Amino acid sequence: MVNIVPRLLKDQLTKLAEKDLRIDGRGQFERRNIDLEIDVLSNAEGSAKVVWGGTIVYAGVKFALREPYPDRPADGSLMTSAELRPVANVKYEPGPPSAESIELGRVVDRGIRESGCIDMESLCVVPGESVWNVNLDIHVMSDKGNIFDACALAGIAALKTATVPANRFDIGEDHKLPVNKIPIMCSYKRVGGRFVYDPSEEEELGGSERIHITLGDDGHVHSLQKGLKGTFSTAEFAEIFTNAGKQAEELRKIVEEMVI
Amino acid sequence: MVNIVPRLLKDQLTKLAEKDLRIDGRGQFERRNIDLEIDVLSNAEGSAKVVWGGTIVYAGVKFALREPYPDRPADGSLMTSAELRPVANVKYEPGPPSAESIELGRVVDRGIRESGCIDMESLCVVPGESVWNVNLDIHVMSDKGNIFDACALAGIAALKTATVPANRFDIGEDHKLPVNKIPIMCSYKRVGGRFVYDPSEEEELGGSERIHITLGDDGHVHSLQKGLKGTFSTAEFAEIFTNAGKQAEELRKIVEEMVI
Amino acid sequence: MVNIVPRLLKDQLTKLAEKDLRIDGRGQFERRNIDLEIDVLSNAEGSAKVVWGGTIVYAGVKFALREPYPDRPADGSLMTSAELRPVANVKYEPGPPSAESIELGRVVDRGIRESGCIDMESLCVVPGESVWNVNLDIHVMSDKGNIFDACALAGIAALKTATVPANRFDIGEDHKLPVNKIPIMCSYKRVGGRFVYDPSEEEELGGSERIHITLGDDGHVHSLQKGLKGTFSTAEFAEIFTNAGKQAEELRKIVEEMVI
Amino acid sequence: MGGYGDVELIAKDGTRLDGRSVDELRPVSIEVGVLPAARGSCRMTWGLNIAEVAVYGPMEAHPRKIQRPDRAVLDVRYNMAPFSTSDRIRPGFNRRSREISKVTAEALESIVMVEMFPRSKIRVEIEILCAEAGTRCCGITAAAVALADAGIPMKDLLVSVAAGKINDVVVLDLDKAEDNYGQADLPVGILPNSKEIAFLQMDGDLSPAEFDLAMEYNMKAVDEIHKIQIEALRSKYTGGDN
Amino acid sequence: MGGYGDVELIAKDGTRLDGRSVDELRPVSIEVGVLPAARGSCRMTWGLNIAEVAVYGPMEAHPRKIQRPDRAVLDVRYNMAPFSTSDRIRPGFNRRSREISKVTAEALESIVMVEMFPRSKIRVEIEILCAEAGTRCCGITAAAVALADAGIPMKDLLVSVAAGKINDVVVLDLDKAEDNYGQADLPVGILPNSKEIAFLQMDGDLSPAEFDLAMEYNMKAVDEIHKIQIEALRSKYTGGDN
Amino acid sequence: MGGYGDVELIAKDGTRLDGRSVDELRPVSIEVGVLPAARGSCRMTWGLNIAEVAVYGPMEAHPRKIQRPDRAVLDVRYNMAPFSTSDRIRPGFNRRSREISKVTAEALESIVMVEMFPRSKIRVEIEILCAEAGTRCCGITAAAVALADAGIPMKDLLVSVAAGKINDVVVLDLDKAEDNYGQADLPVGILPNSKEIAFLQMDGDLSPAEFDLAMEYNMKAVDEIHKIQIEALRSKYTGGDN
Repeated sequence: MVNIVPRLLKDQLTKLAEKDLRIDGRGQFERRNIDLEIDVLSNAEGSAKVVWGGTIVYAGVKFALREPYPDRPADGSLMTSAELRPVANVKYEPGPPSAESIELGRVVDRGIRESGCIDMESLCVVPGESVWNVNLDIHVMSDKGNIFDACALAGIAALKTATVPANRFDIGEDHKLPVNKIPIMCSYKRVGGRFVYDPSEEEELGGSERIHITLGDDGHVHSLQKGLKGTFSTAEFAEIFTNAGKQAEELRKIVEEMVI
Repeated sequence: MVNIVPRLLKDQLTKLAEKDLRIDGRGQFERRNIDLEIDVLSNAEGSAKVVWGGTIVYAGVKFALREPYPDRPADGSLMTSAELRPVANVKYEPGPPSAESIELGRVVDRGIRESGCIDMESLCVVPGESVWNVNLDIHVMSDKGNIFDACALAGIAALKTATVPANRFDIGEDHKLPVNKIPIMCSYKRVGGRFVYDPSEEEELGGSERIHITLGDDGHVHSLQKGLKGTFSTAEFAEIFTNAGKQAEELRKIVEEMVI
Repeated sequence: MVNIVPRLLKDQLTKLAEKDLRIDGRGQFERRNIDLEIDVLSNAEGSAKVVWGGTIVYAGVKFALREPYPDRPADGSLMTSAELRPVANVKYEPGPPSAESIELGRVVDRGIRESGCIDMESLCVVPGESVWNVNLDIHVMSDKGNIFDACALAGIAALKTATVPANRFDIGEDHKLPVNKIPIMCSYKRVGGRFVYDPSEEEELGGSERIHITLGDDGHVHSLQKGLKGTFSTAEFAEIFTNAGKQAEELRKIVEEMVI
Repeated sequence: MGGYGDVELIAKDGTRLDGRSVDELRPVSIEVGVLPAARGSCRMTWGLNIAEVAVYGPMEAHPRKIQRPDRAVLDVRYNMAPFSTSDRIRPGFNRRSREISKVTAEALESIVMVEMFPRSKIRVEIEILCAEAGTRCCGITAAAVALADAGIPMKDLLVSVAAGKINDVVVLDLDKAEDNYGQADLPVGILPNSKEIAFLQMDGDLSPAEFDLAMEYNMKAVDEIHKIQIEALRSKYTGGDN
Repeated sequence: MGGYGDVELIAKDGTRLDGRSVDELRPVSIEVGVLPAARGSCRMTWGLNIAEVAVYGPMEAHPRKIQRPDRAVLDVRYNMAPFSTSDRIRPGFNRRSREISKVTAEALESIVMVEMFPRSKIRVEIEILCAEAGTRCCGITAAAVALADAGIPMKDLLVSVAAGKINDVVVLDLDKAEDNYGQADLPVGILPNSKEIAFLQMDGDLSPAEFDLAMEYNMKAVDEIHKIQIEALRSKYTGGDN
Repeated sequence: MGGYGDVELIAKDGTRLDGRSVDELRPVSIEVGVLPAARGSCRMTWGLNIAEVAVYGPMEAHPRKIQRPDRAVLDVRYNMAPFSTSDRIRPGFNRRSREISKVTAEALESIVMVEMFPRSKIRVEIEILCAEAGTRCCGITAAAVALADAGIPMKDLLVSVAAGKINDVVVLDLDKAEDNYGQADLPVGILPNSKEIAFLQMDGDLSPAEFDLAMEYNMKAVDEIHKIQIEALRSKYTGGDN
């Protein structure tokens, strides 16, 4: 499909930016409202639903036993997947995953994995014989902007609520999946010249490059990704890096309050 | 490919229907001639060729040993496949199977499977260790209408003639595959307002919705499928359901006579 | 892509052929310059780089252990692959392998395999338990004509230099892969009416059918392939078959000198 | 159908394991307009099943070879989320979901006024978030509501429901356990006003008399579910007053 | 080629396991016009091999990027039915069938007057229903007859046949056992009138003298098979009189 | 990042296993114009890494749906040869190579004057022939040179390099062993003149202070590599004189 770049939208966003305004009235680093629900899917062993502005994401956790890899006989594994599917927006087409979809899945996965929030050795059942594989599937139902952050949030919330179904597999009592950390992703988009936090659908259409930052509980960075055409300066990065620290703290509280 | 609906053909079929006529001179529930041959493929362990009007279908049976599924340690399996392939008609394109092709395969498979004509426990070799998988492959060579019924007929005939090749696998004597029932599929198509049995290629092109009924030896129904755009009333269904009982009896005789 | 046949090029090649000339000044059976380097890839267990005129090909050998096939418990295996990939020429598109690419891979594979240059029993580690699989991957980096011969040459040279990495797999000392023969492929193309050896990119574009001959050390033929539209006479074949014997001898010397 | 074992699914007095009578539906609820990115949408819960449907279009049909000069095409996808079942299922389409998508599209084409949008495409995305037997009926019923929510002209709604057979007794609306050990399943799609049949499948074993009874149960249930569809649409478009 | 073991395939007097002499073909039969849906068709049995070929077109070439402004393209598919071999083979194309389809198409393009149908496509569907060594030759030979049956103008027919080597002896037309334990296989496609070569493959091991003898056997067989092709076409178009 | 084990990768005096200091690059060399079939090309060795890049175009963008009316699209493929790693890797694209191709294309689009070639496509083929950690940086750096060699107008070159963390120490340019047991990796792509960032990824664990130090090392290395890029281009276009 020929993607007619919406010049008028771009011009409008630029004019607004000159007055430090955004198209939906938010401030530069102001976030849309978030509604987080947990335990929403009865066939999943952990689940969460995030309504982030008009963006809606489900995450579900399923467990399965498998043989460990020979070089790591006591380690379980975590597989995180997130995809851009046709249900989420008119712009997504059916077919094999696009490069955009693959990037989403890998960036969300890295943010969670690299934070070390799950101790892979805690997933060992019998060393060298049997370990848990944790499947975290993130399902975007409605994309009105910033699905990266919504996916990451739904993902960690679903993990935090997950119960290891040991009983169903005849290997002991069900127990909570130990999740030690709450990594939070914060995404910024250049719109009308400067970066804004939590871009809306219009801002994604009329903006340029994008930066995703995943921060751990201690303020350490676990994952970075720059996407789309465009460049930025180290000073610009420093500003949003600082902002991300604040945003992450707020979002971490939302998760903590919800999942106790 | 843009499918120019053949309006003229549709009009003609409607006019004929008003006089209770069909384009090839048949009555509403009259079938084309069927020629059934068996044991036609020397590398298959059971085979049949059906020439049904201008529609030609081969079916071949192959056996293989496999491990049983853990939850059904004494059950073998039957895999039926039928595909719309480019050899059969100018309208079929190469490439991954179309939705039409998948529907054909699944409807033919369900009719045979759900009739219970093969006792899956009779395919057990060593419980928990080794069972037979029966592959029934149905190959359409020429599609001049109503391939569903032709495939189903060739399929059950090939099964009825099949020999389990135990000797070749060093596990005993060859023996007949036990097939207890003869499920028969009867297909109806709305053409010019009313349903006709055994639609021809022209009637498929100029008609609308389609109903497939698979009946067992005792007149019980084992599988139903409505295909294509269109609706029908319960009264219409009752009429063709009754007719299918008669057609199935005749076709079952053809199979019984051929395979003793 | 619509392939506008370059009629002017074809006419020019025909005029040149009438005077027994070729577009780059070579004689009918004259070859371009060849530069063969070995041990060029530090992660491969055997490697070669062939610069054949403007055509550049890398070949790399990797070993892996596998279970033998039940019917040949003492035989290892050789998998040769060569593909037409987008890096090699503007005319190659990304995507699943084209028929041309599959033909290249299979013809190069057959020439090496059918020569019997590798004794499959020499790849046995423990009969019935463990054998070596040899992966010979041929990577075309620049196609300026006659990649078939360049691939075959790089392939056999890489095999001749390969070391079986037994030490890395904890099953003994590293040792040379025994390679008993040097099969050589010679390709001919009908250009301007007659066949020429070692066609250039322009001759491939403006010519017609192609013949590939793989000869063993003793002058026996191990593989033949005619490609593309066109026919030839037995007399024409006899002439190039004789010429191939001479070319193969020269090329075999290049390999022998390089790999001792 | 499975048909395995001698599992007792229904008591002598006709009460089923979950307390329902033979012709009783599981609890059903419908909510309209739940997905902001879609033109029309619907969320339906049916027992433990959860389906959400998004409708996009009418839009230009791409690639051009799928265009029809005299009507819109319905591009329907039925998809089960990986976490929707007890054992995780691999994402992506399989033969089962492709067949269900096809028959669903054909059923919906029978009610949508497709002639009003030549050369165009209407996308219907059915997502099964939680599955407990009867997902195809749940998806079709929700899709009809989502199409209405998108303002697509239709000649009627469509209600899909299934009856089946367990322990040799015909019952309405099989749940998971009943489906696993059942003897037959007869899902239909009915236009609630004309009672025409736009969707029909069946597998298992039914005598003609059992078939008639199963259809009778289905027809009665159609009216119940149709009321819930209407209520959900009215609730959105009249601000919840009725 | 396999080349394994010391299997004795040929007696001292030159008689082969099935009683044939070194330059003798297996039984061959050809029937024309066997598939009603096709424009032209052919059924060929060759030993235990069974091939059926359907020809469709000439028709507009789709997608447009495969069109050639000066000629028709031949869209050839060689396909083995799942039940055609001793061990069932997975349906669908594989690398072997794609290569055979390519060289078959190129051989047929050498005889069809493709210049008469610019921008068009001719589809040739070769189905191997039963396989017993030599299926590619059987398919090519049958395809040439099916093209003639479809009324496609051709400058000549095409006959494909293979000679090979077993127990160090050159023989014509290897059967299954001979192919399994053979030392070489040389399939060719020959224009029966001009004796030009339109198709050539070979693998195994042949000395130049063995190659010449194999080609001699092949050329003789071409004439035999060509007669059967002509007879089959005449039989259809003259009502069986000859 | 792996982060496993207590492997000592760096001595008390800051010397690494291969003798480098914390902010020292592996040996780097660049050669321009190495692939005759390409419009522009480059070969880069970086430690044991070998990357070769071919550039084709600008050419008409096919299929038309990828065309952009106001600029060229960059069609970038990052591909690892099967023999490039210790364990052979299956040929073909995987999720990792598709992601690297995407971010590489977006980085290069930030420096190529794509507005000069509306509706066209520029193909950049990055082949990793030998891999020893840092292949994406090697590919991006070589691709920028190959684009320049192809005469594609650019507003600057692009240099990609990574710093990381091993044994809790920030170091420049991880080699294979350091990568296997490292704690963080921060690859960047920098415009050498403006010092703008066109490419950025990171995984592992870095405190804000460690991040700043890693960026400092990266920035210094950019200048070193940029000199080698310029030298290689000058060497081709001035006959090796400088």
